[in-house]
Amino acid sequence: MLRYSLRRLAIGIGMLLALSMLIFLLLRLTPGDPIDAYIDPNIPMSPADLAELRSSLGLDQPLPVQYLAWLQQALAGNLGYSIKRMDQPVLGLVLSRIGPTVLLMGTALVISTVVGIATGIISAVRRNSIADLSFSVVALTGISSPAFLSALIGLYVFAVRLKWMPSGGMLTPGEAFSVLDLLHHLILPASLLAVAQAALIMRYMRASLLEVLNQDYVRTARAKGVLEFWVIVKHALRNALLPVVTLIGSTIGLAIGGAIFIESVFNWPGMGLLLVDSVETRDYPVIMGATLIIGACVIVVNLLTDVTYAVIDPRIKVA
Amino acid sequence: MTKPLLSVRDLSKSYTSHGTQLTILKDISFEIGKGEVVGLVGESGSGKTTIGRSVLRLVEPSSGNVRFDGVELTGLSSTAMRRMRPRMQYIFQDPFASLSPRMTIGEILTEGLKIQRIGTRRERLERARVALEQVDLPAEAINRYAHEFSGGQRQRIGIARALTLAPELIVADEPVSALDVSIQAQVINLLRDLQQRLGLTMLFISHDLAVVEYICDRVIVLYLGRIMEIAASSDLYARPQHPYTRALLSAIPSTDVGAKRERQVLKGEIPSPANPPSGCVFRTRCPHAIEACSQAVPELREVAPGHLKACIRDDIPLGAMP
Amino acid sequence: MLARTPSRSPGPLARALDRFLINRAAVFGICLAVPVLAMILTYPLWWSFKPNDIDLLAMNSGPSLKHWFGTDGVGRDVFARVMEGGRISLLVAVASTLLSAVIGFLFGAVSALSGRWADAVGMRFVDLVMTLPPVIFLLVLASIAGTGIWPTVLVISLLSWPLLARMVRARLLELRERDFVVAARGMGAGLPHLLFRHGLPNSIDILVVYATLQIANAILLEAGLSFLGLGIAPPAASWGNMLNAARSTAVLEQYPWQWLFPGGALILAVLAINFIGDGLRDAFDPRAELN
Amino acid sequence: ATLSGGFDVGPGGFQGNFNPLAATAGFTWLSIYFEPLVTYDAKLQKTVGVLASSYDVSPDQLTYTFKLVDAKWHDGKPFTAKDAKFTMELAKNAKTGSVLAARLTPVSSVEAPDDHTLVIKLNAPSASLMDTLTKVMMLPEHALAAIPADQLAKNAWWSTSPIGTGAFKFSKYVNDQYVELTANTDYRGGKPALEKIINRYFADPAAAIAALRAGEIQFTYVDSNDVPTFKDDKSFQVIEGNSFVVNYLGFNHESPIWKDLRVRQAVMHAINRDAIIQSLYGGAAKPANCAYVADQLVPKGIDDYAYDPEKAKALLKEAGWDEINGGKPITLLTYYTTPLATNVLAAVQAMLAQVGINVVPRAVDAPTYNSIVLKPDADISQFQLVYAGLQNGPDAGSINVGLNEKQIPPAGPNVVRARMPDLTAALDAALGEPDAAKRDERYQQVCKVMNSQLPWGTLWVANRYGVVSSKVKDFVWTPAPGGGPYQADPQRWSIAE
Amino acid sequence: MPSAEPILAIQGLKTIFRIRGGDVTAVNDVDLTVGAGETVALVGESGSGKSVTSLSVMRLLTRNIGSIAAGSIRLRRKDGSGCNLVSLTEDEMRDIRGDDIGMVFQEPMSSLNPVYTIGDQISEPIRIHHRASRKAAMATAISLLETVGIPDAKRRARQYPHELSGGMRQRATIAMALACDPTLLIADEPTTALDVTIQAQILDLLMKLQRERGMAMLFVTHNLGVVAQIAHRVAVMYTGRIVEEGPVNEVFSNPKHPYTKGLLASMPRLGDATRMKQSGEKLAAIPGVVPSLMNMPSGCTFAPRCQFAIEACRKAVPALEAVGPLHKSRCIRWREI
Ligand SMILES: Nc1ncnc2c1ncn2[C@@H]1O[C@H](COP(=O)(O)OP(=O)(O)OP(=O)(O)O)[C@@H](O)[C@H]1O
Ligand SMILES: Nc1ncnc2c1ncn2[C@@H]1O[C@H](COP(=O)(O)OP(=O)(O)OP(=O)(O)O)[C@@H](O)[C@H]1O
Ligand SMILES: [Mg+2]
Ligand SMILES: [Mg+2]
Repeated sequence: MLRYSLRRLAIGIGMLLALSMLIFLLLRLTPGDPIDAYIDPNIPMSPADLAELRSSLGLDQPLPVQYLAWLQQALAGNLGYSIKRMDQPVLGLVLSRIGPTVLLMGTALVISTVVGIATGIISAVRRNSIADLSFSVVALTGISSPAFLSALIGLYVFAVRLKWMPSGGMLTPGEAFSVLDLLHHLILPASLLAVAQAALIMRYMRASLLEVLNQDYVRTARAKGVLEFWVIVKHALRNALLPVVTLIGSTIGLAIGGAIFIESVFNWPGMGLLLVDSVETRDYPVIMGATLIIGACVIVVNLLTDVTYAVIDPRIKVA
Repeated sequence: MTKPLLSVRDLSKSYTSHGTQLTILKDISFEIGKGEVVGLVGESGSGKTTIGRSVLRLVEPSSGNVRFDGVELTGLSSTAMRRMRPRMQYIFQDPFASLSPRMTIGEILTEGLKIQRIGTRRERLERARVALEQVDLPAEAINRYAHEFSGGQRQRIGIARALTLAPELIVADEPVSALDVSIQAQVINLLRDLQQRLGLTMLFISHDLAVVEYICDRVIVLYLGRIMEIAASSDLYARPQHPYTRALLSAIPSTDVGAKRERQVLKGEIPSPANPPSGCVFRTRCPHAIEACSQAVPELREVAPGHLKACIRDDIPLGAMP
Repeated sequence: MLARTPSRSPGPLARALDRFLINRAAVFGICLAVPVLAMILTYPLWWSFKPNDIDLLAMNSGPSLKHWFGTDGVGRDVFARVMEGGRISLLVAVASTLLSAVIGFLFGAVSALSGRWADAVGMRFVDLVMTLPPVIFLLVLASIAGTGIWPTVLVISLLSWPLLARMVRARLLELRERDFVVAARGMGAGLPHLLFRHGLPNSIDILVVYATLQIANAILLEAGLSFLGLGIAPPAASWGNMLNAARSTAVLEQYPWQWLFPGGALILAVLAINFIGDGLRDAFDPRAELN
Repeated sequence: ATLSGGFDVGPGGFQGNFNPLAATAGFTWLSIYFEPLVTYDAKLQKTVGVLASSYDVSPDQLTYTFKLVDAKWHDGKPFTAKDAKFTMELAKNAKTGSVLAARLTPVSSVEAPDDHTLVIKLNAPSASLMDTLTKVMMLPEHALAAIPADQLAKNAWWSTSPIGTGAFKFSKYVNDQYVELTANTDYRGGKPALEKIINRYFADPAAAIAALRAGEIQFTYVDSNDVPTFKDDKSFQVIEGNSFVVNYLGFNHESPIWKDLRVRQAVMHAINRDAIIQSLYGGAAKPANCAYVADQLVPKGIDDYAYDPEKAKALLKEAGWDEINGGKPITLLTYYTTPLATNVLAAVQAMLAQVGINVVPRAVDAPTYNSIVLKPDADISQFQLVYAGLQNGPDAGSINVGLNEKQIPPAGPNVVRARMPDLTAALDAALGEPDAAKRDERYQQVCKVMNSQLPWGTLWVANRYGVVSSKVKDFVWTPAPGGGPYQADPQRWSIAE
Repeated sequence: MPSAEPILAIQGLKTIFRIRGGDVTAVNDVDLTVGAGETVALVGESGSGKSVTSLSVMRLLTRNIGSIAAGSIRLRRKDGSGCNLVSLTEDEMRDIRGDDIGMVFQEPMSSLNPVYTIGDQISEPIRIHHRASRKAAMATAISLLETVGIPDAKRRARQYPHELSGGMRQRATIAMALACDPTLLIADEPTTALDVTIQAQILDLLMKLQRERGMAMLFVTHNLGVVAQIAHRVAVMYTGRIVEEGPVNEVFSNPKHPYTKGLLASMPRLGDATRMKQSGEKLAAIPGVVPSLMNMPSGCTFAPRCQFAIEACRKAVPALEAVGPLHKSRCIRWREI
């Protein structure tokens, strides 16, 4: 177990290194640099000032030097400062976004997991019933709708028209923090986000459970006189959960990167918005730092998924 | 025995899985003469398939060498090996898995010729037809898919495929184990027929000693990747020397209801290749094991002309064998 | 059994088709997709407005007999734009799916069928691409590639292939040990033979299912990219950039036909394709072969 | 009472930017708690004092003497001329990340003879100094002096504990969500009517509009095509104002296709600006026939380039357009990605197509745009035409950087590479004119040259809109470029309960 | 030997599967009795309906697809009462499964749930039917493991199926089937997946347990050798019907159906081969293949492969006639065989 973890750790570190190199390269291939993003043609800066700015950001160095300089700092735990928001250290900026992102995504994931697994089970057990059919149609429609459209419509209906929910943001500005307020802001974007995820989980759950229900050991359980309910919940479900765990694992991995559309429509201060913003302003340090941190989270989540696998299925040895 | 067509020397194979070394085969040596049929028997996991595939270099042996018709196969370059391949073919156990579900029988039968760039399309189809005839299948089968055939018919197709390249050596890996009794007999008869007609050399793998006896001239008994006994089949069935062979023979249930034999049921199970017993690997289940068995690995020695066994004890009475 | 039909019998594809056709949802998907596709492809022949003809006098007018779907903010005919947008969205989707299918298949197949080293390196690379946060990858790629049909195709393909590569590799790793492939190796087959005679036909189900579902996905991705101002740049029409208009509250509220129709067309198309994809998945299910 | 708004939504905003030295926008917000020496009045027509009560200019235009008011920093310390000198020196120093440094190069020295007097000396007269000074927000020396210049921009002070002299004090910044200011009860202009002002951040203008309509905020910028939603709504008041940005089609003068003046004229005649303004802008723009639309800057009798496609075709024919370019696609590069701009470009494309000019709009993000157009050896094929905007006021000289031959990249942002000696001469003359009274005339000359030589195909100057809840009283908002600053008197803002 | 009143009495059982393209009859008109302390073997080739018969008894046919169309299955329960399994409700049936009837399946790997320990799985029926506590059930499970000859039962009970060898797993499934002391044990090819040496062990174990507990045992297999070794009576199935039935030694020594005879002849016998090789004799194979359920020949379904077949064979399905005191055959020409 220890050796395994160490090996995974080593691979993970290698992966992060390669990741940072890749993103560094990709960034240099994008047209425009932070200075180009910074310039306002109405407030012209002299070529000398621009050069000064460039060199203060190290952008005048050859690429390998720039990368190594970044790497050296990063290894020391310093991811530098944002270029757009000069007074903000990247680490703090990215970390401050992870909280809201995890909150939003986590809530959505909890909703979608519960709903998806429950409906998936019903669909599989009552195969071809009206319930199964309607779940499937709803799920497919959920999967087929572009996220930003449902977000816009959801926002318009529930916030602007019905005024049930706030139109965006995470907390009511100017008021003292309260969990209720947070939930109030959270519930609409999280639910909208959960729709498509739940649909996917439901379909995986259904397919996987159907497969497991055909297995010999399910028949064995029935032959022992186990109640049908327990046959499904105890014997079939745990086995059927594996592909769903993979799916959920990869969803978590993706989730840390934020949900651009929901975040931008609901003005949620999450990672997705930060990333869009930093790409738009070519905020290299933020992009590099965010990639690194998100990448690390993904690697950790993958590891956890594998561990969960081993917990669910004793055949899989984490060693 | 004439000059051997196939000779295997000190073949060993091991895998590493999860950091532990699995010794699957250890120092396997045997020879097969031209036109000879040699049986390879042993329990599941004893390494029969691994030997069969190593011989054709479908599995790379860890050490040892395989000579085919005087050519050293191990270490042959992949192009040179490709040229050798038509001369030796494989027949598989599972008649379902061994035929591609996405190819017609015609495509399956001409695949080898195509790979080897033999003949035109026409000629290849002609050879496929001939092969079908050899295995008693109608020629119109050529346009059908494998799923339309019963297990026995599929096994015939598998045999026909091996024959299209006109091989000199055939490794048949449990070709009848997956078949029902009534069909099994058909296929055994067919194989024996073909072998005699075409003068094939064959390594016949099976776990069923009763089946092996019908086909083979000589039999190799394998246990946990080691050879326990080799003998001509007439000799082996009449006078099995190794306690393992005897146990195997006695475990085969017979339909003779009246003549209840005294059976010798082996206790325990085949050990894991991850930690084989010291000395003689069979000693943990052997009813005749003595202290000395755990000391040294018994070597394969000739106890009668052409009859070899790997057991240090010669004093075990023949007992109640059939 | 053999005497039943003398002619060539149905192959695995034909049998899959059989199973597909008895799947009601899938047939429904086809019934949905075919007319839509036919309309999209033929609309210039029977519709008098062109997608880019502006008419500043008739802007933002609602659906009428003249403009079935109304007009947009510069008086362009929404119906013509939905049709044209369909062409472009579908073109992007199909082209990117094909490209990613080719890359994904070759990458996965070569990984699985060549040596262990190639496999290890290849898969690490796939892992790397998959660890890259997709949002960043998408944004950065899109700003490198720019807007327009082919850059969008490229971006979507580059984002999508690793998943297929993994699926193909998993399938072929298993296939490699299957007896009929061992048989082919035993007859001297080299990599190209294994790749195209065994690898391809035996991944066809994965590929077909991937392709259909990926087309649906790509349509959505294109829409998302266009929503972010990447993807297909106006004034060229695509479902995604037409939907982008719904950002404006005025359009969302007062001119709903400007986003309802492209939105509806998009959802309908994706739904139909998903239905078909599902049907194909069931049709290709190996377990179905047993019955 | 609390006023919440989207102060950083739209073109004048810059979310998360708290450093006025490095700010190119966001002054609407910054000037609620920081104050400059002088600012524009709410009509953006003249400068008025804020922290300076009055100022004198020496006859040679080289010495400016400011009298400073009695003011206190939010921490209670008095604001003195030392602070002003300190600030001016920071602003002049490019190491601090100051974007004003280049514009302050004429300043040779800054002195503080006493606590209430600031003397700025110049090397050469500068017509734009006062405009620049409106953007120099005074900073407290006692809080910032200890920080090395090159570390200043990275200091957390800006977003945690900045102090200014304005009507409101910075109280809280919740990362990427909102900034909260509380009333500065000691404000010299009187106790503010509001208790708090909250600036909420919106990633998407549509989200701000949703919040406005949901009643969560009371003010935001809106795009002109969203105005109709609010026009007839009693609970909202639409504020309209001049954007001071002229939109133009910039001909890349290094591209041979625009060499012939007749071609450029044809472009002007081919575009039905009135129709676009009426339909797409809902009438909220003024057609521009040079960089200016303000009456005092536009001379009589210049060509109004009326919509006349036939004339355009004739001009093209005369110029031999078929040989010059014909139907080959011409890239029209822009950084505008709003729905409105998209529609405008669609219309422009269609109109130019009618006379046989085939332009293909390409919208990219600002950094990409800049990296293409500002490259010294730019690739002509990537931008034969640009659709852009440049500030034409309140300081009429702002336009200089886009047209003066001396500003051709890399020296400056004359991205169209206009090399027109007449124009450059006219601009130089206007900028160097010490007499404010004569300056307008000089700019009329600039306008005339632009109108006849067409370095750009000038299109229009659009209005900008803010929407404020009808409950809010005495609210002043002016859609100034970069958000101002201008006289807004935030201490007077109030909300009816 | 067999007591008067049978534990299990199947009469006229007909099981059909609804598959695409219509119904197929997988089991047709099957009569079978198993007495207390008796072992009855059901033999036949793959697809002949052996498993379907045993699943019909358990009422575990795939729902919506398979169903019992006719016939009765009478079971004498532990308390001596009798019932017809065909007409029981699902709840009543569940009481019987695992309690009165234990079942062992063919694939020892796939019929154990991979995610629960052996001990958990064996104690489950005890907890369900005897309402025992977890601890008590586990203790019983451990002693059952000892009974089926698993050494170190305490440790093994805590292991997962994949940690056990094939033979050990099959012992565990036997322990599971025996957990509630059933009156009837149905063993569906319990040794087919095992090596001969392990098969011998399992057969010995089953015979011993059956003798000790006096259970009735329905033993499904396709291996005639195994039948000879373990069963008192044998029923031979072909295409869903029983074609011959009787005491093992009688059927094997004097088969009265050409199919049984063919099967016996096609078995390779130890020791025969050398003689046959020398004489060039071949194994007596049954020609042709088993017909598919979808298109069954009319009349006697074995007729197309039968060397004794005459016109009459193809007309009607022959009845199961008594050919001896306890011996029946479904062949109109049994006298000539
Ligand atoms: N690729 C592999 N990696 C690790 N172990 C392997 C591999 N292939 C085979 N083995 C192991 O080698 C041993 C021998 O396998 P082999 O298939 O040769 O046995 P066999 O005698 O043919 O058995 P069977 O009768 O079941 O076919 C088994 O224990 C098997 O688990
Ligand atoms: N769930 C099912 N759906 C459709 N047909 C089925 C189903 N289960 C069994 N059958 C059919 O019923 C027939 C009898 O099957 P059964 O499993 O009883 O055979 P068997 O004698 O047990 O064979 P084996 O030796 O292979 O286990 C077969 O033709 C099979 O195809
Ligand atoms: Mg094998
Ligand atoms: Mg069965």
